[in-house]
Amino acid sequence: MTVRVLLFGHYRDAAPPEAEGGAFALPLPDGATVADAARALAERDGRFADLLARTRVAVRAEFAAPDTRLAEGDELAFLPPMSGG
Amino acid sequence: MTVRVLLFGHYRDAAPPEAEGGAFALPLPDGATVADAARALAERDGRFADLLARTRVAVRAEFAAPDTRLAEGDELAFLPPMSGG
Amino acid sequence: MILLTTEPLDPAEATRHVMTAHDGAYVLFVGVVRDHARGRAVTGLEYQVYAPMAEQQMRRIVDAVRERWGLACAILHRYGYIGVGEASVVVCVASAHRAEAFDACRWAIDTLKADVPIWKKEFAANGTFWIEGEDSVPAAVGGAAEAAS
Amino acid sequence: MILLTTEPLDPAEATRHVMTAHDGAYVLFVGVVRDHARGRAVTGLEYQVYAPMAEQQMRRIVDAVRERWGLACAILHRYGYIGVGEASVVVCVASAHRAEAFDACRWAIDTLKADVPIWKKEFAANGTFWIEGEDSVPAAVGGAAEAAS
Repeated sequence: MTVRVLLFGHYRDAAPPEAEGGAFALPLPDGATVADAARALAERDGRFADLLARTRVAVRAEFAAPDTRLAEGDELAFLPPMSGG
Repeated sequence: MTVRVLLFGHYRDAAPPEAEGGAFALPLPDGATVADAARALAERDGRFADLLARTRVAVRAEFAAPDTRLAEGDELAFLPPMSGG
Repeated sequence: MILLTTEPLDPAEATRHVMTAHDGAYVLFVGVVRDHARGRAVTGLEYQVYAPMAEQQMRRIVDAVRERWGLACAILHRYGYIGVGEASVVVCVASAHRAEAFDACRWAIDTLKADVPIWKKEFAANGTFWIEGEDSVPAAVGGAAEAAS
Repeated sequence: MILLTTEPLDPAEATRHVMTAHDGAYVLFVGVVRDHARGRAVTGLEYQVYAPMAEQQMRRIVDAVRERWGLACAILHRYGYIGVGEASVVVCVASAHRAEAFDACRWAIDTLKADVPIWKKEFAANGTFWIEGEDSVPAAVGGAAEAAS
Protein backbone atom coordinates (compact mmCIF):
# COMPACT_ATOMS: atom_id res chain seq x y z
CA MET A 1 0.00 0.00 0.00
CA THR A 2 0.97 3.62 -0.29
CA VAL A 3 0.38 6.41 2.21
CA ARG A 4 0.85 10.13 1.78
CA VAL A 5 3.40 11.50 4.25
CA LEU A 6 3.28 15.14 5.34
CA LEU A 7 6.24 16.84 7.04
CA PHE A 8 6.37 20.14 8.90
CA GLY A 9 8.90 22.47 10.47
CA HIS A 10 12.55 21.53 9.99
CA TYR A 11 11.60 18.01 8.87
CA ARG A 12 10.04 19.48 5.76
CA ASP A 13 13.48 20.86 4.86
CA ALA A 14 14.63 17.20 4.77
CA ALA A 15 11.74 16.00 2.60
CA PRO A 16 12.77 14.01 -0.51
CA PRO A 17 13.19 15.92 -3.78
CA GLU A 18 9.88 14.69 -5.18
CA ALA A 19 7.93 16.18 -2.22
CA GLU A 20 5.50 19.02 -2.89
CA GLY A 21 4.55 21.22 0.03
CA GLY A 22 6.16 18.65 2.34
CA ALA A 23 3.96 15.82 0.97
CA PHE A 24 5.15 12.66 -0.77
CA ALA A 25 4.11 9.06 -1.33
CA LEU A 26 5.55 6.31 0.87
CA PRO A 27 5.09 2.64 -0.09
CA LEU A 28 4.60 0.37 2.94
CA PRO A 29 3.75 -3.29 3.51
CA ASP A 30 0.06 -3.94 4.10
CA GLY A 31 -0.81 -3.69 7.80
CA ALA A 32 2.02 -1.25 8.54
CA THR A 33 1.67 1.07 11.53
CA VAL A 34 2.69 4.69 12.11
CA ALA A 35 5.86 3.40 13.78
CA ASP A 36 6.65 1.26 10.72
CA ALA A 37 6.30 4.33 8.51
CA ALA A 38 8.65 6.34 10.75
CA ARG A 39 11.20 3.50 10.61
CA ALA A 40 10.97 3.41 6.81
CA LEU A 41 11.65 7.14 6.68
CA ALA A 42 14.63 6.85 9.08
CA GLU A 43 16.13 4.13 6.86
CA ARG A 44 15.87 6.46 3.85
CA ASP A 45 17.41 9.47 5.60
CA GLY A 46 19.22 9.67 8.95
CA ARG A 47 17.68 13.08 9.61
CA PHE A 48 14.43 11.25 10.35
CA ALA A 49 16.01 9.04 13.03
CA ASP A 50 14.37 11.04 15.84
CA LEU A 51 11.11 11.64 13.96
CA LEU A 52 8.79 9.67 16.21
CA ALA A 53 10.53 10.87 19.39
CA ARG A 54 10.12 14.52 18.43
CA THR A 55 6.69 14.56 16.83
CA ARG A 56 3.08 13.76 17.45
CA VAL A 57 1.38 12.08 14.53
CA ALA A 58 -1.93 12.55 12.79
CA VAL A 59 -3.65 10.09 10.47
CA ARG A 60 -6.32 11.60 8.22
CA ALA A 61 -5.88 14.87 10.17
CA GLU A 62 -6.68 13.27 13.55
CA PHE A 63 -4.12 12.68 16.30
CA ALA A 64 -2.97 9.07 16.21
CA ALA A 65 -0.54 6.78 18.07
CA PRO A 66 2.64 4.94 16.97
CA ASP A 67 0.69 1.68 16.87
CA THR A 68 -2.14 3.10 14.74
CA ARG A 69 -2.54 0.89 11.64
CA LEU A 70 -2.40 2.65 8.31
CA ALA A 71 -4.61 2.02 5.30
CA GLU A 72 -4.13 2.60 1.57
CA GLY A 73 -4.19 6.32 0.77
CA ASP A 74 -4.01 7.51 4.39
CA GLU A 75 -2.54 10.93 5.00
CA LEU A 76 0.11 10.57 7.72
CA ALA A 77 1.42 13.82 9.22
CA PHE A 78 4.39 14.12 11.56
CA LEU A 79 3.80 17.14 13.78
CA PRO A 80 6.74 18.71 15.63
CA PRO A 81 5.91 20.64 18.83
CA MET A 82 3.60 23.37 17.61
CA SER A 83 4.37 27.07 17.71
CA GLY A 84 1.27 28.81 16.45
CA GLY A 85 -0.29 31.76 18.17
CA MET B 1 -15.64 76.21 59.00
CA THR B 2 -17.33 75.13 55.81
CA VAL B 3 -16.68 72.02 53.73
CA ARG B 4 -17.96 71.13 50.30
CA VAL B 5 -20.03 67.94 50.35
CA LEU B 6 -20.35 65.78 47.24
CA LEU B 7 -23.05 63.12 46.90
CA PHE B 8 -23.33 60.29 44.36
CA GLY B 9 -25.78 57.63 43.29
CA HIS B 10 -29.18 57.69 44.97
CA TYR B 11 -27.90 60.04 47.68
CA ARG B 12 -27.50 62.74 45.07
CA ASP B 13 -31.24 62.50 44.44
CA ALA B 14 -31.64 63.57 48.11
CA ALA B 15 -29.20 66.50 47.89
CA PRO B 16 -30.59 69.84 49.17
CA PRO B 17 -32.18 72.19 46.62
CA GLU B 18 -29.15 74.49 46.50
CA ALA B 19 -26.85 71.63 45.42
CA GLU B 20 -25.26 71.79 41.99
CA GLY B 21 -24.04 68.53 40.50
CA GLY B 22 -24.49 66.93 43.92
CA ALA B 23 -22.21 69.49 45.60
CA PHE B 24 -23.17 71.89 48.37
CA ALA B 25 -21.62 73.76 51.29
CA LEU B 26 -21.92 72.33 54.82
CA PRO B 27 -21.02 74.48 57.84
CA LEU B 28 -19.35 72.48 60.62
CA PRO B 29 -17.69 73.28 63.95
CA ASP B 30 -13.90 73.62 63.73
CA GLY B 31 -12.19 70.26 64.28
CA ALA B 32 -15.16 68.27 62.96
CA THR B 33 -14.53 64.82 61.51
CA VAL B 34 -16.04 62.94 58.59
CA ALA B 35 -18.37 61.20 61.05
CA ASP B 36 -19.50 64.59 62.42
CA ALA B 37 -20.31 65.72 58.87
CA ALA B 38 -22.34 62.56 58.23
CA ARG B 39 -24.26 63.13 61.50
CA ALA B 40 -24.99 66.74 60.50
CA LEU B 41 -26.39 65.55 57.17
CA ALA B 42 -28.53 62.86 58.87
CA GLU B 43 -30.00 65.50 61.19
CA ARG B 44 -31.00 67.60 58.17
CA ASP B 45 -32.58 64.74 56.25
CA GLY B 46 -33.48 61.25 57.44
CA ARG B 47 -32.51 59.81 54.04
CA PHE B 48 -28.89 60.31 55.10
CA ALA B 49 -29.27 58.22 58.26
CA ASP B 50 -27.40 55.28 56.74
CA LEU B 51 -24.91 57.44 54.83
CA LEU B 52 -21.75 56.40 56.66
CA ALA B 53 -22.83 52.75 56.85
CA ARG B 54 -23.38 52.52 53.10
CA THR B 55 -20.56 54.65 51.73
CA ARG B 56 -16.82 54.99 51.73
CA VAL B 57 -15.63 58.56 52.05
CA ALA B 58 -13.02 60.64 50.29
CA VAL B 59 -11.50 63.90 51.50
CA ARG B 60 -9.82 65.98 48.80
CA ALA B 61 -10.38 63.06 46.41
CA GLU B 62 -8.46 60.57 48.59
CA PHE B 63 -10.09 57.73 50.54
CA ALA B 64 -10.50 58.78 54.17
CA ALA B 65 -11.88 57.33 57.41
CA PRO B 66 -14.82 58.34 59.63
CA ASP B 67 -12.37 59.85 62.13
CA THR B 68 -10.49 61.88 59.52
CA ARG B 69 -10.45 65.55 60.61
CA LEU B 70 -11.78 68.06 58.14
CA ALA B 71 -10.31 71.47 57.33
CA GLU B 72 -11.82 74.65 55.91
CA GLY B 73 -12.69 74.21 52.24
CA ASP B 74 -12.19 70.44 52.17
CA GLU B 75 -14.09 68.50 49.54
CA LEU B 76 -15.87 65.62 51.30
CA ALA B 77 -17.33 62.95 49.03
CA PHE B 78 -19.62 60.12 50.14
CA LEU B 79 -19.09 57.18 47.78
CA PRO B 80 -21.72 54.42 47.58
CA PRO B 81 -20.48 50.99 46.43
CA MET B 82 -19.12 51.68 42.98
CA SER B 83 -20.55 50.25 39.77
CA GLY B 84 -18.24 51.44 37.02
CA GLY B 85 -16.88 49.21 34.33
CA MET C 1 -2.73 56.20 29.49
CA ILE C 2 -6.15 56.89 30.89
CA LEU C 3 -9.16 58.56 29.34
CA LEU C 4 -12.44 59.58 30.94
CA THR C 5 -14.79 60.88 28.28
CA THR C 6 -18.41 61.25 27.19
CA GLU C 7 -17.44 60.27 23.64
CA PRO C 8 -17.67 56.73 22.21
CA LEU C 9 -14.63 54.61 23.11
CA ASP C 10 -12.22 53.23 20.53
CA PRO C 11 -10.51 50.03 21.73
CA ALA C 12 -7.84 50.50 19.05
CA GLU C 13 -6.79 53.73 20.77
CA ALA C 14 -5.97 51.79 23.95
CA THR C 15 -4.05 49.22 21.95
CA ARG C 16 -2.02 51.83 20.10
CA HIS C 17 -1.00 53.40 23.40
CA VAL C 18 0.32 50.23 25.00
CA MET C 19 1.88 48.27 22.14
CA THR C 20 5.55 48.53 21.26
CA ALA C 21 7.60 46.44 18.82
CA HIS C 22 8.85 44.45 21.84
CA ASP C 23 5.40 43.20 22.79
CA GLY C 24 4.19 39.88 21.48
CA ALA C 25 0.64 40.10 22.71
CA TYR C 26 -2.06 42.22 24.18
CA VAL C 27 -5.17 41.40 26.16
CA LEU C 28 -8.14 43.70 25.81
CA PHE C 29 -11.19 43.80 28.05
CA VAL C 30 -14.22 45.72 26.82
CA GLY C 31 -17.34 46.25 28.91
CA VAL C 32 -20.48 46.83 26.87
CA VAL C 33 -23.95 47.96 27.89
CA ARG C 34 -26.19 44.91 27.63
CA ASP C 35 -29.91 44.71 27.09
CA HIS C 36 -30.75 43.20 30.46
CA ALA C 37 -29.61 43.15 34.08
CA ARG C 38 -30.96 41.46 37.18
CA GLY C 39 -33.74 39.96 35.07
CA ARG C 40 -34.90 43.35 33.78
CA ALA C 41 -34.82 44.63 30.21
CA VAL C 42 -32.42 47.60 30.03
CA THR C 43 -32.49 50.32 27.37
CA GLY C 44 -29.36 52.17 28.42
CA LEU C 45 -27.15 53.31 31.27
CA GLU C 46 -26.07 56.68 32.58
CA TYR C 47 -22.69 56.72 34.28
CA GLN C 48 -22.08 59.27 37.00
CA VAL C 49 -18.46 59.97 37.88
CA TYR C 50 -16.44 61.76 40.52
CA ALA C 51 -14.07 62.86 37.80
CA PRO C 52 -10.91 64.12 39.58
CA MET C 53 -10.82 61.11 41.90
CA ALA C 54 -11.77 58.65 39.15
CA GLU C 55 -8.93 59.88 36.93
CA GLN C 56 -6.49 59.65 39.82
CA GLN C 57 -7.63 56.13 40.69
CA MET C 58 -7.39 55.05 37.05
CA ARG C 59 -3.87 56.48 36.89
CA ARG C 60 -2.96 54.49 40.01
CA ILE C 61 -4.16 51.26 38.41
CA VAL C 62 -2.00 51.97 35.35
CA ASP C 63 0.97 52.72 37.64
CA ALA C 64 0.37 49.56 39.69
CA VAL C 65 0.34 47.39 36.55
CA ARG C 66 3.68 48.90 35.56
CA GLU C 67 5.14 48.32 39.04
CA ARG C 68 3.77 44.83 39.70
CA TRP C 69 4.06 43.34 36.21
CA GLY C 70 6.30 45.79 34.35
CA LEU C 71 3.57 46.11 31.72
CA ALA C 72 1.92 49.02 29.92
CA CYS C 73 -1.81 49.42 30.59
CA ALA C 74 -4.41 51.75 29.10
CA ILE C 75 -7.83 52.38 30.64
CA LEU C 76 -10.67 54.22 28.89
CA HIS C 77 -14.00 54.84 30.63
CA ARG C 78 -17.00 56.57 29.15
CA TYR C 79 -19.60 58.41 31.23
CA GLY C 80 -22.94 60.09 30.67
CA TYR C 81 -25.62 58.19 28.74
CA ILE C 82 -24.54 55.00 26.95
CA GLY C 83 -26.91 52.92 24.83
CA VAL C 84 -27.13 49.12 24.58
CA GLY C 85 -24.26 47.64 22.59
CA GLU C 86 -21.91 50.55 23.21
CA ALA C 87 -18.66 50.21 25.18
CA SER C 88 -18.46 51.71 28.67
CA VAL C 89 -14.93 50.64 29.55
CA VAL C 90 -11.78 49.44 27.77
CA VAL C 91 -8.71 47.99 29.50
CA CYS C 92 -5.68 46.96 27.45
CA VAL C 93 -2.43 45.41 28.67
CA ALA C 94 0.54 44.65 26.42
CA SER C 95 3.18 42.07 27.18
CA ALA C 96 5.89 39.87 25.76
CA HIS C 97 4.11 36.91 27.39
CA ARG C 98 0.43 36.16 27.49
CA ALA C 99 -0.01 34.85 31.04
CA GLU C 100 1.06 38.14 32.60
CA ALA C 101 -1.11 40.14 30.20
CA PHE C 102 -4.20 38.13 31.22
CA ASP C 103 -3.40 38.45 34.94
CA ALA C 104 -2.72 42.18 34.78
CA CYS C 105 -5.75 43.00 32.61
CA ARG C 106 -8.05 41.06 34.92
CA TRP C 107 -6.60 42.69 38.01
CA ALA C 108 -7.01 46.14 36.43
CA ILE C 109 -10.70 45.72 35.58
CA ASP C 110 -11.45 44.08 38.96
CA THR C 111 -9.74 46.98 40.76
CA LEU C 112 -11.47 49.55 38.57
CA LYS C 113 -14.87 48.13 39.47
CA ALA C 114 -14.06 48.23 43.19
CA ASP C 115 -12.12 51.47 43.58
CA VAL C 116 -12.86 53.93 40.78
CA PRO C 117 -15.73 56.26 41.79
CA ILE C 118 -18.19 55.72 38.96
CA TRP C 119 -21.85 54.70 39.32
CA LYS C 120 -24.34 53.48 36.82
CA LYS C 121 -27.99 54.43 36.60
CA GLU C 122 -29.97 51.77 34.81
CA PHE C 123 -32.87 52.69 32.55
CA ALA C 124 -34.96 49.52 32.81
CA ALA C 125 -38.40 48.45 31.65
CA ASN C 126 -39.79 48.86 35.18
CA GLY C 127 -38.06 52.06 36.23
CA THR C 128 -34.73 53.75 36.72
CA PHE C 129 -32.27 52.43 39.28
CA TRP C 130 -28.96 53.42 40.78
CA ILE C 131 -26.63 50.46 40.87
CA GLU C 132 -24.57 50.61 44.04
CA GLY C 133 -22.44 47.49 44.24
CA GLU C 134 -24.91 44.59 44.64
CA ASP C 135 -27.81 46.93 45.46
CA SER C 136 -30.11 48.60 42.99
CA VAL C 137 -31.93 51.64 44.41
CA PRO C 138 -34.85 53.38 42.66
CA ALA C 139 -33.66 56.70 41.20
CA ALA C 140 -35.56 59.99 41.42
CA VAL C 141 -37.69 60.60 38.36
CA GLY C 142 -36.15 63.24 36.14
CA GLY C 143 -33.16 63.50 38.48
CA ALA C 144 -30.20 64.96 36.63
CA ALA C 145 -27.08 62.86 36.95
CA GLU C 146 -24.30 64.94 35.52
CA ALA C 147 -20.70 64.28 36.30
CA ALA C 148 -19.24 66.29 39.15
CA SER C 149 -16.50 68.45 37.77
CA MET D 1 -16.26 31.32 14.00
CA ILE D 2 -12.80 30.47 12.85
CA LEU D 3 -10.66 31.94 10.14
CA LEU D 4 -7.32 30.75 8.77
CA THR D 5 -6.02 33.27 6.25
CA THR D 6 -2.95 34.84 4.69
CA GLU D 7 -4.61 38.28 4.89
CA PRO D 8 -4.10 40.77 7.75
CA LEU D 9 -6.36 40.04 10.73
CA ASP D 10 -9.04 42.42 11.94
CA PRO D 11 -9.75 41.97 15.68
CA ALA D 12 -13.06 43.81 15.21
CA GLU D 13 -14.22 40.99 12.94
CA ALA D 14 -13.81 38.50 15.79
CA THR D 15 -15.66 40.82 18.16
CA ARG D 16 -18.56 41.30 15.74
CA HIS D 17 -18.97 37.55 15.43
CA VAL D 18 -19.21 36.82 19.15
CA MET D 19 -21.06 39.82 20.61
CA THR D 20 -24.82 39.87 21.07
CA ALA D 21 -26.99 42.40 22.90
CA HIS D 22 -27.03 40.01 25.88
CA ASP D 23 -23.27 40.18 26.41
CA GLY D 24 -21.83 42.68 28.83
CA ALA D 25 -18.18 42.14 28.03
CA TYR D 26 -15.66 40.61 25.75
CA VAL D 27 -12.05 39.61 26.24
CA LEU D 28 -9.76 39.76 23.25
CA PHE D 29 -6.31 38.22 22.97
CA VAL D 30 -4.12 39.33 20.09
CA GLY D 31 -0.73 37.83 19.35
CA VAL D 32 1.61 40.13 17.46
CA VAL D 33 4.97 39.47 15.78
CA ARG D 34 7.59 41.12 17.97
CA ASP D 35 11.02 42.38 17.07
CA HIS D 36 12.96 39.89 19.17
CA ALA D 37 12.83 36.34 20.47
CA ARG D 38 15.24 34.25 22.52
CA GLY D 39 17.60 37.22 22.64
CA ARG D 40 17.72 37.57 18.84
CA ALA D 41 16.48 40.45 16.72
CA VAL D 42 13.61 39.23 14.54
CA THR D 43 12.48 40.84 11.28
CA GLY D 44 9.45 38.68 10.62
CA LEU D 45 7.88 35.24 10.90
CA GLU D 46 6.58 32.76 8.40
CA TYR D 47 3.79 30.52 9.67
CA GLN D 48 3.45 27.05 8.19
CA VAL D 49 0.12 25.34 8.70
CA TYR D 50 -1.45 21.92 8.27
CA ALA D 51 -4.60 23.64 7.12
CA PRO D 52 -7.36 20.98 7.22
CA MET D 53 -6.29 19.77 10.66
CA ALA D 54 -5.67 23.29 11.98
CA GLU D 55 -9.14 24.42 10.98
CA GLN D 56 -10.66 21.34 12.57
CA GLN D 57 -8.71 21.88 15.78
CA MET D 58 -9.69 25.56 15.88
CA ARG D 59 -13.34 24.59 15.42
CA ARG D 60 -13.03 22.15 18.32
CA ILE D 61 -11.71 24.88 20.59
CA VAL D 62 -14.68 27.10 19.67
CA ASP D 63 -17.04 24.18 20.34
CA ALA D 64 -15.36 23.39 23.67
CA VAL D 65 -15.73 27.00 24.86
CA ARG D 66 -19.43 26.81 24.03
CA GLU D 67 -19.81 23.49 25.87
CA ARG D 68 -17.69 24.24 28.95
CA TRP D 69 -18.58 27.91 29.47
CA GLY D 70 -21.65 28.44 27.29
CA LEU D 71 -19.79 31.29 25.58
CA ALA D 72 -19.23 32.35 21.99
CA CYS D 73 -15.60 32.30 20.84
CA ALA D 74 -13.95 33.43 17.60
CA ILE D 75 -10.43 32.45 16.55
CA LEU D 76 -8.54 34.03 13.65
CA HIS D 77 -5.04 32.84 12.68
CA ARG D 78 -2.91 34.24 9.92
CA TYR D 79 -0.24 32.22 8.09
CA GLY D 80 2.46 32.84 5.52
CA TYR D 81 4.85 35.75 6.09
CA ILE D 82 3.96 38.23 8.85
CA GLY D 83 6.04 41.31 9.61
CA VAL D 84 6.90 42.78 13.01
CA GLY D 85 3.96 44.56 14.60
CA GLU D 86 1.33 42.61 12.67
CA ALA D 87 -1.18 40.27 14.32
CA SER D 88 -0.73 36.52 13.92
CA VAL D 89 -3.67 35.37 16.07
CA VAL D 90 -6.87 36.80 17.51
CA VAL D 91 -9.07 35.09 20.10
CA CYS D 92 -12.28 36.74 21.29
CA VAL D 93 -14.75 35.49 23.89
CA ALA D 94 -18.00 37.27 24.77
CA SER D 95 -19.82 36.87 28.04
CA ALA D 96 -22.35 38.38 30.40
CA HIS D 97 -19.70 38.15 33.12
CA ARG D 98 -16.03 38.97 32.91
CA ALA D 99 -14.46 36.18 34.96
CA GLU D 100 -15.69 33.47 32.57
CA ALA D 101 -14.62 35.49 29.54
CA PHE D 102 -11.05 35.76 30.88
CA ASP D 103 -10.92 32.06 31.78
CA ALA D 104 -12.30 30.89 28.45
CA CYS D 105 -10.14 33.21 26.33
CA ARG D 106 -7.01 32.11 28.15
CA TRP D 107 -7.90 28.46 27.82
CA ALA D 108 -8.57 28.92 24.10
CA ILE D 109 -5.20 30.51 23.31
CA ASP D 110 -3.31 28.06 25.55
CA THR D 111 -5.01 25.14 23.78
CA LEU D 112 -4.40 26.67 20.36
CA LYS D 113 -0.69 26.93 21.06
CA ALA D 114 -0.50 23.30 22.15
CA ASP D 115 -2.84 21.53 19.74
CA VAL D 116 -3.32 23.49 16.52
CA PRO D 117 -0.77 22.35 13.90
CA ILE D 118 0.93 25.64 13.03
CA TRP D 119 4.68 26.32 13.13
CA LYS D 120 6.62 29.52 12.94
CA LYS D 121 9.85 30.09 11.06
CA GLU D 122 11.74 33.00 12.57
CA PHE D 123 13.75 35.35 10.36
CA ALA D 124 16.39 36.52 12.83
CA ALA D 125 19.56 38.58 12.63
CA ASN D 126 21.70 35.43 12.84
CA GLY D 127 19.73 33.12 10.61
CA THR D 128 16.39 31.48 10.01
CA PHE D 129 14.97 29.07 12.55
CA TRP D 130 12.04 26.72 12.87
CA ILE D 131 10.40 27.15 16.26
CA GLU D 132 9.25 23.77 17.49
CA GLY D 133 7.87 24.17 20.99
CA GLU D 134 10.84 25.19 23.15
CA ASP D 135 13.36 24.24 20.47
CA SER D 136 14.60 26.43 17.66
CA VAL D 137 16.13 24.50 14.76
CA PRO D 138 18.13 26.12 11.94
CA ALA D 139 16.02 26.18 8.77
CA ALA D 140 17.27 25.27 5.27
CA VAL D 141 18.41 28.34 3.37
CA GLY D 142 15.88 29.26 0.71
CA GLY D 143 13.61 26.45 1.86
CA ALA D 144 10.06 27.08 0.72
CA ALA D 145 7.59 26.94 3.57
CA GLU D 146 4.20 27.06 1.98
CA ALA D 147 1.12 25.89 3.75
CA ALA D 148 0.07 22.35 3.04
CA SER D 149 -3.24 22.37 1.28
